[in-house]
Amino acid sequence: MSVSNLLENWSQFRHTHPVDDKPHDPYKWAMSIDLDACVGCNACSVACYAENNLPVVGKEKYAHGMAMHWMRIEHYWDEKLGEEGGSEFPDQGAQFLPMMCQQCEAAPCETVCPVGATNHTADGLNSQIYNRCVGSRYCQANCPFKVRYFNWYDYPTTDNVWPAEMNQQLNPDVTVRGKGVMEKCTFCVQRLNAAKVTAKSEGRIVHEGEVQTACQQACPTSAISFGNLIDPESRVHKQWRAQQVELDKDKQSKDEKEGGTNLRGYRILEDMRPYPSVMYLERVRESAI
Amino acid sequence: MIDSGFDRRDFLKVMGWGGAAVALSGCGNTSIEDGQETIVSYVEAPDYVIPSIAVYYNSTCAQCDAGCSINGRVREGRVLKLEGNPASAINRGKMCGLGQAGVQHHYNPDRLREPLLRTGNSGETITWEKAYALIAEKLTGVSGEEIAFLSGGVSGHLKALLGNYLDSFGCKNHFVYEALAPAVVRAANKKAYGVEMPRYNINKAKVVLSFGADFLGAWISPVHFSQQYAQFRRGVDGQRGVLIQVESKMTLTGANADRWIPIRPGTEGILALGIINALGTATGDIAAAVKGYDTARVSKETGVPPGQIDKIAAMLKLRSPSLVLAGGAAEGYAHGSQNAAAINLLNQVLGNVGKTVEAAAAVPFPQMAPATGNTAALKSLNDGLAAGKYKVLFSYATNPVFTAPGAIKFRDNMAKAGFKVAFAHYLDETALQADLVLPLDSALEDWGTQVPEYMADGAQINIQQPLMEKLHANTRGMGDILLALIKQRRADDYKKFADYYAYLRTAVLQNKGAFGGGSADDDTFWDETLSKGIIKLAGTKAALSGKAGVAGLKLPAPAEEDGQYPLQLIPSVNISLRDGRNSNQPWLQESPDPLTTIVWDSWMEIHPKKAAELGIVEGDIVEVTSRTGSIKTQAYLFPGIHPDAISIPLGQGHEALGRYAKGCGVNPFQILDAVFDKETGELAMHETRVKVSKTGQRVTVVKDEGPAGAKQIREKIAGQVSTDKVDLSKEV
Amino acid sequence: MKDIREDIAWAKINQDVLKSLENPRKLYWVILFVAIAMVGVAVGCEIYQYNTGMGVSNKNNSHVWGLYIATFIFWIGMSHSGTLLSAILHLMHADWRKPIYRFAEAMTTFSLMTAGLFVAVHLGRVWQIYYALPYPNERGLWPNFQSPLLWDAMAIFTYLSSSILFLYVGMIPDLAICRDRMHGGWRKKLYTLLSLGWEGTDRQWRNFRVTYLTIACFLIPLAVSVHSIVASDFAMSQQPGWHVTSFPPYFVAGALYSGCAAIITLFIILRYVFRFEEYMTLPILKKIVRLTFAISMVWTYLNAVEFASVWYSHDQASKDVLIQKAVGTYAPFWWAMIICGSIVPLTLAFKRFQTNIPVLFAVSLLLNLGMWLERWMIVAPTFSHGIYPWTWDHDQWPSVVQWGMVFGSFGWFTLLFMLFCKIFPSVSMYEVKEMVYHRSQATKKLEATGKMATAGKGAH
Amino acid sequence: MHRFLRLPILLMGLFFAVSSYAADTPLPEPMTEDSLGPVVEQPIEFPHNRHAGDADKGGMQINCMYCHTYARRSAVAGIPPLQKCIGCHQNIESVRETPRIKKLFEYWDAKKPVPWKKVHDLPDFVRFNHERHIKRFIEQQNRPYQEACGYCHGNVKEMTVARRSKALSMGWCASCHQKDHPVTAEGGTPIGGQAYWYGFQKPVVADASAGALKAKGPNDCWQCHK
Repeated sequence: MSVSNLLENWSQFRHTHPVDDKPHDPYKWAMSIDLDACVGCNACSVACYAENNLPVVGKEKYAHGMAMHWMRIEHYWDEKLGEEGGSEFPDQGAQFLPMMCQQCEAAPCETVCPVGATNHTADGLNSQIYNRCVGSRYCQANCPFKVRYFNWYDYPTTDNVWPAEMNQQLNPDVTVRGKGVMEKCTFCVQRLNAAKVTAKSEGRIVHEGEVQTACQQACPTSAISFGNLIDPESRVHKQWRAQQVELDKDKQSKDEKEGGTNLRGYRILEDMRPYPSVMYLERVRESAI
Repeated sequence: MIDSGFDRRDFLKVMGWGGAAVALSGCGNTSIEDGQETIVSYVEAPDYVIPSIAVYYNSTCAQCDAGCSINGRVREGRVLKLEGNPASAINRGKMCGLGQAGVQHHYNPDRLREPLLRTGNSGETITWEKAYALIAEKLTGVSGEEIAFLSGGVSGHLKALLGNYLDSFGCKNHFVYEALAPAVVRAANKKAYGVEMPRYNINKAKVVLSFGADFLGAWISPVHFSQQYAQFRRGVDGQRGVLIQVESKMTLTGANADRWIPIRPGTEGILALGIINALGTATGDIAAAVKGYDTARVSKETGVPPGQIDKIAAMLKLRSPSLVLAGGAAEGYAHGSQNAAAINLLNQVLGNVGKTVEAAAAVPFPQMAPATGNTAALKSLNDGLAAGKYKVLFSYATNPVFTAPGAIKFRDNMAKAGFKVAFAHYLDETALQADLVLPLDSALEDWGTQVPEYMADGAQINIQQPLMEKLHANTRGMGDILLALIKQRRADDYKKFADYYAYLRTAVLQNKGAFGGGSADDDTFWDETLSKGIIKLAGTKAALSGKAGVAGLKLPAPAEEDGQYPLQLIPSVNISLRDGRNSNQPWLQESPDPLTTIVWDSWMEIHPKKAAELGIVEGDIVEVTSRTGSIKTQAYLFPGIHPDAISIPLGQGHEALGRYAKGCGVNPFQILDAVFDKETGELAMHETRVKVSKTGQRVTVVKDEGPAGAKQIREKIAGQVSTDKVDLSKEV
Repeated sequence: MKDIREDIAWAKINQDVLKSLENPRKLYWVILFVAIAMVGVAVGCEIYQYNTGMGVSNKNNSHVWGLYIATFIFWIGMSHSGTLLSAILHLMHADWRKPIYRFAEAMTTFSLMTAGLFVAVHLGRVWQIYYALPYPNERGLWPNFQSPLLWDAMAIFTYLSSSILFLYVGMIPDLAICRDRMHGGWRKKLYTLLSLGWEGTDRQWRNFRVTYLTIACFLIPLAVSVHSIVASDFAMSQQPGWHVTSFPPYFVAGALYSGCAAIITLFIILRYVFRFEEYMTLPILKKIVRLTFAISMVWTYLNAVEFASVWYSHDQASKDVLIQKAVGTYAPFWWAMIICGSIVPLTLAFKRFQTNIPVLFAVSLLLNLGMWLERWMIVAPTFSHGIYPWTWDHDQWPSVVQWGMVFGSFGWFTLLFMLFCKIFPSVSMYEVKEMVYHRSQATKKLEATGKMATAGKGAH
Repeated sequence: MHRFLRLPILLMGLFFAVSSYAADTPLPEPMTEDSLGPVVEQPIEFPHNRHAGDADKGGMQINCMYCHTYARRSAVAGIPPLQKCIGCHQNIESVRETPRIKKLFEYWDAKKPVPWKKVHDLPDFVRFNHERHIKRFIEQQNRPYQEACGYCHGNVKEMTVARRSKALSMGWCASCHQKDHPVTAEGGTPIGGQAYWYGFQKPVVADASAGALKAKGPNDCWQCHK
């Protein structure tokens, strides 16, 4: 491995997925979230805290915007609420939106990291390697969704984050992050790897339903579905198909149709071309009432 | 699953912290660490225990009374995460945030570890033997009348055992107090349907009209209802269900409604009758009773625009079956039962009874059925205490000093009891008042059975079993304590049970037949039961008796302006903190309130219009004063509330309990007036009227929401589409 | 009035300059100790931040970057002036630069050193900083060559090393003079070592000139590239307010601008502290001032260009950020930047101010303040009002730790600079001599022609 | 005439010479041969050579997997439960009274686990999976277990107390993952029209004549760092 070696294999050094010589195979993990089913109950968020050893930063740090929720539930009122021509009450309720790392196919965070601590895996995930991270925070600066979270303090040694006994709940499969590293949603990669190991040893691939992310598992309304986008059997695959959302497009052909579409699948900030791996389904509201 | 000859508990022995040290990144060293860490192996281990591979055990969630079955992930003898048990009809493998936080209750650093005896103002640690002896001593020469046992909702074998214990000295004073139990609705249901808790088939309804029932948030069995809701949205024969929520303060359910209708506080019943009238399908005395409630009048009294009422009526008529729910907001008034009755009547008129409202399967063991109760019970206890009637007071699984309405002065009256014993996990407000505090096992260390009040699908009894070794040597399960206590009185009946586990096992095996054990031998059946975590019963499903009538249905006119206390206080039930018993679990403190995204604090919700009138802006510290008392908290401008009302969430404002709960926010229970429902005598939660005044201080509200507020700007972030624009039939 | 007196004896030049190595005015020591104190503050802050974590700088998940990056750019910019004067003007044979280019070049080097520190201070895990170096390592890993941050590191390193080389090579003849004038002491040893046995032979002089020329040529593209790359840290990202094509020239202009302003400041200080009135003369100052004025106008233009291109783009987010700058939380600073950067320099257009020391001193400080604000106004507003509204944060304010670090950096720079001036001749003796010589020759010629003319008349 | 160009040319030449040399010098190959770790004091100095060693050297030739039974079933190799040692040793009267065995039984009687020290202890953020490697090399390729285990643990059967003898550094692991390894085609499962080989990168036919399928090991960072 020399400099000339590096130059020869430049295309290998970093390539956007999928490319012809490196298609996603056999996995491309993807998600779809039905905003009509999501009731904004926060179960997914808490499940994430439990599964991924997220520190509870406490009121003061939360106030400083240092919260570590990999999965945050945003809520939106109707645009016109309280304005001219709008009602003074949110009479169609609120819109909830679970927002976590979108595992972009062309992730803005990946290209800018000076040390290559965040990379694209063959499964189409956007990996974050804590022990490689030097904490330049360029990735977060360039993330359109702002879903990366930085360890501003050394939480493992901070009072009342994991005091005695509480630390016994920490999940041994997930690294506990020390100060100065960036972190983000991993699609519960520890679960994915475990499932893949079992599958490998049995000489097959991971079947639909064999692996769940913590948020998906908890979601009381099953609004989140997660799986292998390549596997035609997977619910995710079927949903993306039905909604005519294609992974490697920044403009979906269905949107160019006259008079729009009667499908509700969409990806956030698609026009910035990060090619997110998460599809959202628009919330539906009854027109007759 | 458990191979014979191997003690059920042994494998739980912690493999040693070193055995599965949690990996630290970066700040830990980055090179090979030979010979520095110790690896502790098992002394004996069954084959199925493999280091680094998790084992799962079924048990029951004890964070609330819904009775979801949990599936605990155990590794190297430590329970790491609670997941749902798919076999349970209640939660079908799903969990809410509150349930997830169960591990933080178990591992909580502020849990009680030793029995404490009050000496003056401090507690001294004593042994269990001493504690038992003390109780025995205090009970001698005390008649059953002079003993009171206050508890939260108890069920299953624990309830039976408790019953026997109280019988053993002829004590009838078992007070059951769940601060947020839907007591009024129970009573109304009893009248209308003949059962306190029927089964609501939200998934079968095409329209759900809910009067403040927060069934997605904190009402009765939210996880179960959430699942039904998901099906309901996918639709009965392709037609997506429509949810209409009528309430004065937007709940999580309201936030998910197709139409959220802010109604003048307390006039829910009037609207219900108005809708019956607008339907025009009612006959006989019902028609006569609702005749007066024409749209114009109803609209005037409730503040709901007439067009809206007609629309609702039209939709209810068009789409059947529908379902009408009466929730906390409707029942929380002096005429709460009337409201509930009116609403049930609407159900009746719509012909939903029997379709979307069914009789729930009942557990054929009355002594195990959940004991329910609310403020009425607390009140009578309180009166008794005030009169100095009780020499000994037991308190278990409830925290009345924190949750009792300030007006009834429970704290002072409790002091009048001679000897106060508290069975507690934390040193909470009530325990602090007690003379003897006995530390309990967490739900993840303890044995037990639980019978959910709301039966999802056929009757079931939930098994609760330890997921790991006790964390603290000197805590005891409630069952073991009761057993020890009852042995003091009826030794010979109970001496055959070494511990509560033995008692439970015997008790369950006695009814093997009824529990579907069939001919299986005891061990097999027992082990299967444990591994399932649920006992499914061939529950008897009775048809609904009873009939909602207009007899005695009298709705008062809406309360007129109160010059001194112009605003209605709505103590809202936070989805994760509920009545505050779980407030010491940091995940819950840090998981934002869904509608305001505020964390670690209380707040007062007020409508922007009203706020403008009073000159209040976000973050103002306001003083909320009722006839009973006053509290100070931060203001949050919230459009989802009726301008005549303000709302403060319950569950915060602890003076004790633990490091995470103490000093967070304020406790609205303290300023609740002692207004009670006329029929049931339950506390009318929403009847407290308040005035709001600025204190001049201002803080920045700690919330997840940014300065952009809950507004979408520029790009489409959260998309919305109306039903006529979308084709749901093709969806996967 | 002349740039420099033409009858200064060479001996006097040596004497005057070398005096600066001996006994400067009291003010020198005052400055030196103030600088040390300031550095102390920064060191304290860094220790605290290192132990406790980045959080103490009161950045957060919306504002992941702060004053460190802003100040980093500021110092990089500062460094360009030296190259401008010593290299570019050298190639243009503008000989009035000769008395001042030495300290300008020193300034380049030291501000680069200061900037480098901010890269380290900014990192969450500075103890792992070597991960960013492309060195053959056991892990078999390379840094990410796609990252502008990495280009940055490389560019700065190259620039620093070559500007040090340039500074040193240019000093060799003077070091020789120092060597010859010293009588023992560690300095004698130092100068002997550094002057590489300079004898002033023709051959040495020839090689010297060629080398100097070569490095000068090599340095100019570097200077331009460095700040273009710093600019691409922002321009390469997708964030509104950063994703602007005109950033590289804009940054370079800004760099030269702040550089020249800094030169004016230091010019005035050195002139007084080391009694260089005879060499750092007002006419020279006037020239620099005019240069500064010109650059300020270029910068103003490019600034306008940026606004325009944002305004006429279809990128609503960028527009919002721009509006936010003008009316939002940062408005005071933004307007201050506009005023300091574009209005204040107008005073330099007036002749009477161009040689007015107090005014120039004040103005030059204001200009630098403006340029620092510019950098901050590039970094902060984008974070406070980015693409994703939910994560906006309008009231984040840098903590005292950040301010302390910025404060200290000025101390650090001053410290290095002042030490340099005390140890090395901060005015290039041999070039001044050349200058004096050439000038005197030129006038002699003039006078000669003048005489003839008169003589011719007299013939009649 | 052009003499003044000599120096620049000289400098440039030097620069290019150096850089072109640097470009082709290989990086230091990560240590593949032995690099001894520290000697680790164990509560009982367990004689691996006695248990696993060859018969002619007086060893029992016990399969590694007999005691380190977790290795093939989970990520960690683990230490056998005390039970296991006793299981055999209570029937081996010959050595019953030797000091080490005495100590062993003391622990057993006290029902206390032996506080073994970790010998091959990777940094906390590295997740090595024993199961996969054993499946790959022993079960699929039928390599002798002592060879397979020996790749990383060295020649344990000739040690008493085990001692690290390989680098176990990232470069060392990677050097193996970057080699071409033979893979079996029957592992291929058709999905999405493409075949799939046990998570290895797409196989290449390295030696056309033999037509043997070769593939590299997994190279995603997330394979080992999570």
